[in-house]
Amino acid sequence: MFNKVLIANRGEIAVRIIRACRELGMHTVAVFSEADRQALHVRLSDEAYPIGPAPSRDSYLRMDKILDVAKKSNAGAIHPGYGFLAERSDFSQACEDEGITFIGPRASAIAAMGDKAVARATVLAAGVPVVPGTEGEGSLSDEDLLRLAPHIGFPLLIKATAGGGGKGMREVRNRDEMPSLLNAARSEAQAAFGDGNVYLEKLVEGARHIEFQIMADMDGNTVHLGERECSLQRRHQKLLEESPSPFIDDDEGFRQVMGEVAVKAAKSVNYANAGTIEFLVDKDKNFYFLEMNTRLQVEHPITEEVTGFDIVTEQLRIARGRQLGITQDQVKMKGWAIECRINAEDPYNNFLPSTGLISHLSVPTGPGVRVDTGVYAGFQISPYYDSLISKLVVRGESRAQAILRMRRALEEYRIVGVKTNIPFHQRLVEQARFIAGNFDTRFVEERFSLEKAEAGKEGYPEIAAIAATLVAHEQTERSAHIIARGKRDTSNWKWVSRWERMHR
Amino acid sequence: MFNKVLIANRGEIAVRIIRACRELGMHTVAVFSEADRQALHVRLSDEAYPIGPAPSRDSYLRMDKILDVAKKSNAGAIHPGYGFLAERSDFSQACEDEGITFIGPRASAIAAMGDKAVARATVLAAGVPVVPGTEGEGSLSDEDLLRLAPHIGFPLLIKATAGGGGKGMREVRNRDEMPSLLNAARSEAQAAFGDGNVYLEKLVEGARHIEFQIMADMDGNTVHLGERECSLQRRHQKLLEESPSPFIDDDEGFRQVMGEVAVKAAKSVNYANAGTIEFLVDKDKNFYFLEMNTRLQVEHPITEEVTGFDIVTEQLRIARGRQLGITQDQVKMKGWAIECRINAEDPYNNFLPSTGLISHLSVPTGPGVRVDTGVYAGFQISPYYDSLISKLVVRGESRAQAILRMRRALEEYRIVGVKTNIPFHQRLVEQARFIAGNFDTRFVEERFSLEKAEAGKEGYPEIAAIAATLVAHEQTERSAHIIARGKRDTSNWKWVSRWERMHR
Amino acid sequence: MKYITTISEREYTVEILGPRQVSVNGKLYDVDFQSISGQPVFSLLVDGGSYQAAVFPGEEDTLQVLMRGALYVATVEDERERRLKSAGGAGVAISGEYILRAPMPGLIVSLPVTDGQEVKKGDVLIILESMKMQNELKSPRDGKVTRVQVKAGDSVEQRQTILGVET
Amino acid sequence: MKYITTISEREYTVEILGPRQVSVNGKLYDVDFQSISGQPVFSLLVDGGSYQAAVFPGEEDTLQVLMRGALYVATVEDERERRLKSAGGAGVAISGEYILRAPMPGLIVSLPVTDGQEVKKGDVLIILESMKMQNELKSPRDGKVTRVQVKAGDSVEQRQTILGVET
Repeated sequence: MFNKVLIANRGEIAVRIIRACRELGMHTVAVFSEADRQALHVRLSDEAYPIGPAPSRDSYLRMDKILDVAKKSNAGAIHPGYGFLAERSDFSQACEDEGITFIGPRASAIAAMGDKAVARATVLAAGVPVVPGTEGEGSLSDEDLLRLAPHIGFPLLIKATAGGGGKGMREVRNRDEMPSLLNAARSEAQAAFGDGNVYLEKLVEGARHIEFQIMADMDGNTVHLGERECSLQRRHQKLLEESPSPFIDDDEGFRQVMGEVAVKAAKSVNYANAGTIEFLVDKDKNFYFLEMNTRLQVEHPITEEVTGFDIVTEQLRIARGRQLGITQDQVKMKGWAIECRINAEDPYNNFLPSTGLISHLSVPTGPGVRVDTGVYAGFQISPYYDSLISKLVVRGESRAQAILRMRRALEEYRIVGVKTNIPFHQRLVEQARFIAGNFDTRFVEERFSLEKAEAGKEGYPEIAAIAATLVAHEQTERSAHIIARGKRDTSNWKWVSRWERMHR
Repeated sequence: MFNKVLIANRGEIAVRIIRACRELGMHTVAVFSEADRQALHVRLSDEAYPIGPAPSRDSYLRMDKILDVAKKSNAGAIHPGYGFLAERSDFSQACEDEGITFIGPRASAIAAMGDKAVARATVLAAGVPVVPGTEGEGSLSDEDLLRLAPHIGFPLLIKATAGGGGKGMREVRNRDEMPSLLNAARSEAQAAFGDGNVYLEKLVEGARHIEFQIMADMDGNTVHLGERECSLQRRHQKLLEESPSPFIDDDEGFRQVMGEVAVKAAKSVNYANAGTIEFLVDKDKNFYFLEMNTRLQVEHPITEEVTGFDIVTEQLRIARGRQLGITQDQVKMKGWAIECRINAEDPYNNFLPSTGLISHLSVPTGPGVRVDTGVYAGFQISPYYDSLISKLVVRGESRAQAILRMRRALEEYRIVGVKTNIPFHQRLVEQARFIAGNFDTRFVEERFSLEKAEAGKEGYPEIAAIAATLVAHEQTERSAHIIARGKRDTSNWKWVSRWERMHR
Repeated sequence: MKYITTISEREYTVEILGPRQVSVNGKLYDVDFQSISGQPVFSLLVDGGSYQAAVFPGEEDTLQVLMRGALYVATVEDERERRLKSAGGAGVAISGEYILRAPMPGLIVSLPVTDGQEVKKGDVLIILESMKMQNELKSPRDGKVTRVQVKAGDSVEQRQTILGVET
Repeated sequence: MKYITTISEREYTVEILGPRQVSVNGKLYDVDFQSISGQPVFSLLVDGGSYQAAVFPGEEDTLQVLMRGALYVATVEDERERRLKSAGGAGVAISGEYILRAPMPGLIVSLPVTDGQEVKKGDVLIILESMKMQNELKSPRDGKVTRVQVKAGDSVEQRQTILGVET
């Protein structure tokens, strides 16, 4: 039975897994790219080894190097986190071949669910409803897809067979725009996953994205841990998730129906370990299997907060061959949890990613607040990886309390040095439709504008004017003096030069 | 009904209360001394007003100034936190006289419980067992006390009538040393509480300090929220608390007996709002009322974590006249919570308080970790107030999980710029007796030595030697070059000058 | 010292009367303004109201004030500047060339414009891949594309000049 | 560069062989040593083991290394220093005057010693009130109290000289 775990990942999820290992008394092995020598997962791990240059394909995607480190360090298991190698059946297989426990499902389950087309066919055969689409086997040519499209009907979605997270996804309104969109989707999928295959799917309008957390042990005991509401997305990237879903809320019957279908879907591929079944749900409570994520999910903490069940710890236990600690009737959702994904991006400038040194950081704390993060004051956000800085998670007795708690936590959160989407979340959680729980997957893109939301607020322009004027005034005063060169050099602050530029 | 609350406190507890107000949609008014202009409670509050110089007697203890601010800002209520004015019945009365809601018990209850001697007499009359001692009414002279001492028997404790937190407390082994100890206790009590009265109490040897959290509404509905184990103390200052108590653990019958007595004690003074009944418990499960703290307690978060009940929020609701949201049979303790008090003091140097600028701060986060704090990177720890920087609270499904989680959280916690007792806690939670739950109030002082605990560990002296040598080497290299003056000035780092001193 | 500060096209005349007093459009305020931790984060007490503001330099010599979850984009001019500017005539700020620089290191995925092409405000100038996302950089104004310095497939450094837009 | 580093009376000969290699008592280690955030907090990778160490100056030119919850007090001498010292004879460090300085600002509550008084190691020299606590400051050695510069009731600043202890 393993007692040392290699974490084949970086960022907040690597930190999350290290924490779980530590809480079980297991040793940890981190791997890092050249850009990540000072990353938090390297600092917190018991051991850490370099695996190559910054670009993922040269480091975090290099199975060979990671397996070498595992062997060198005598790690008995590998946790892949999410992204990178997490949904690569060949990696799971390679681990097995080397006698290293892969903390996740068997290679066959990843393969079956990883090809979205195969996945849909498999669960359909098990009696799980799916969104109408091209449930063919593996790769279809553009010609095939163009031919099948009218049978599915427009609008439809092009989706990457290998993918997730909205990459390689395109929405098609009519046949004419389809060829160029196919092209774009394939090239994006190729870049993101090394696999340009795509498939088509009917676009369910007014849909909610609701997913069920699954836990299964090696003996096939399978439970669901209730649902997560993930409809608030932008460019198919989830931004804010909550559990329970306000759409299901106290309709326990509906929850159990969906949950049973989710369990059935997982069992159709002999699933083991943690996984997520994603559904689209229309306003009449029809629901369709969308895909299964055969790995730990970014938003797993909200399920942990409402069920009291530590998913990562349980992943490790299951991988050690232990049976599930709970049965379905022991799973109780209590209270409400919300997660905001805090990204290094500028919500006022088209959500452009932002890189740079985090010069100051104040993390919200206190009752009911949890932050899963991979950064610290002094850390450099590089352009090589995704823009997720941290996940701000709150729990409350009720949805209303959770929302109010999230508001205060967002207001407390201070990150200086990179732009973040915190103001976006601040405005989002104030929206009447959000508070009413009345939104679908199009809400953020079609009904929510940060600028309009701000214009609609009364605000404090006089106070802002005072602040801006005093800052400018101080800079004028400062630039009127001779400033010691050293003082400038060590400052992260660009006003002096800015001011000089203004007055040139 | 009030909607704006003045917080007559500072530090972590002021921040805690501000957060609760914000989560209820209430406005907050902070007050601050000259030393606290940049304190977190000032930054987070909706409003903030100065109330005088740094020493507490000139600011946080000035009722008149605080009431002035309340009136000026139209605050409808005052939350006193703990310490400062929290247990001053005249302050509660003054608020009432001004038509401002005091968020706490009525003046009469504070007065009854505030004079420890009166308190003991009152609860004794209600059938609550007390530690044998001088249950007289109010002040006794040294002469009286010396005469009564032999009737109680040695060893005994001198305790401040007005006090708490170990201030003005002295342990007396025999009659000869008693006069000088009386003197010391009185002068310390006078300095701390403005009241030099003391009383005597039998010292229960091998005792545990276990307390019950009480919540009562204005209509007299009173519940207890289970117990907290507070035996781990040094100089009568609590250091680590947990809930439940490992001594009570799953003896639900004993918990309910003690809890009912605690409720009885509270009802004996018509208690309203949050309060704590402290008991001494001997190894045979005899228990004695020690005192009642008629206020929010430092260690309230562990009760919140195991009961899921937000004590501060409930305080505000009760003060608004609402009835208790729960009945006794709805109170369930689930899991286990531990709190470590993180103090600015040097555990390697006789716990000497440490002041200075916090130049770097990394707060532990992730699942099951809560930090209640009043500081941030860049904050100056001043010598004027107590040394509590923050409270690190963890919860787990079991005591074992909570302990492992506390270990990883302590290891993650980085505070640079002041010394802290984090290493003390790290060693404490590794002790076999702590893990076994086998300790009394003397454990820390009599059976635990940080130095011995470290000497007993294998450790990593070679690694430490490498680290020290590389740091020294780098400094030699650096001092061999001419260093830009400015660079030095803005550094918080004192090595260069130290190095120069060494090589002079 | 008197300043004209503009936020959302509204002008505020802010006069600094002393270390603790300013007036805005003639109205007096008690102000206690402090930088926190040596960072561009400020604690501001205005007549007892407590505000935390992060203040950053924005585009074209503006200051961005992020406060209570809202962004205020401010232009601060002192009276003298202002007089000089109005003497020189308005509209100066609009003309000239806009230089698009890479806001972060990345890969030019596509460059849908060519030298000399007319563009409208909001037209996509380039698509830059960074942090695993494709990001569209748009023209802030109408004009003509000039001096294109990159091509699709190029890697660019932060602040590297990509092209200009001339009015 | 060769150093003699002493921790808990044990000596380690640490040789810095290159930017990534050191030897300790002749044993080679791969070392990657980095300062974090410009702070005296270091991330140290030694043959793959990852350690975080905070390193602070301690009393009498020691370095305090706080690592994995334990404190190591180290003295680092380079070979040359070491040779000079042993030539000059041992025991030098013990003699001379110990100066007690206030470790923090506070109030002198009591001063149980007087000028010229003999004290033992561990005897209380003063009681200083700070952060609402009374703190006893003890003598680190046997000796004679000299140059008492304060009296009970005085307020002292941090680092202010209080008295000396002469051997």
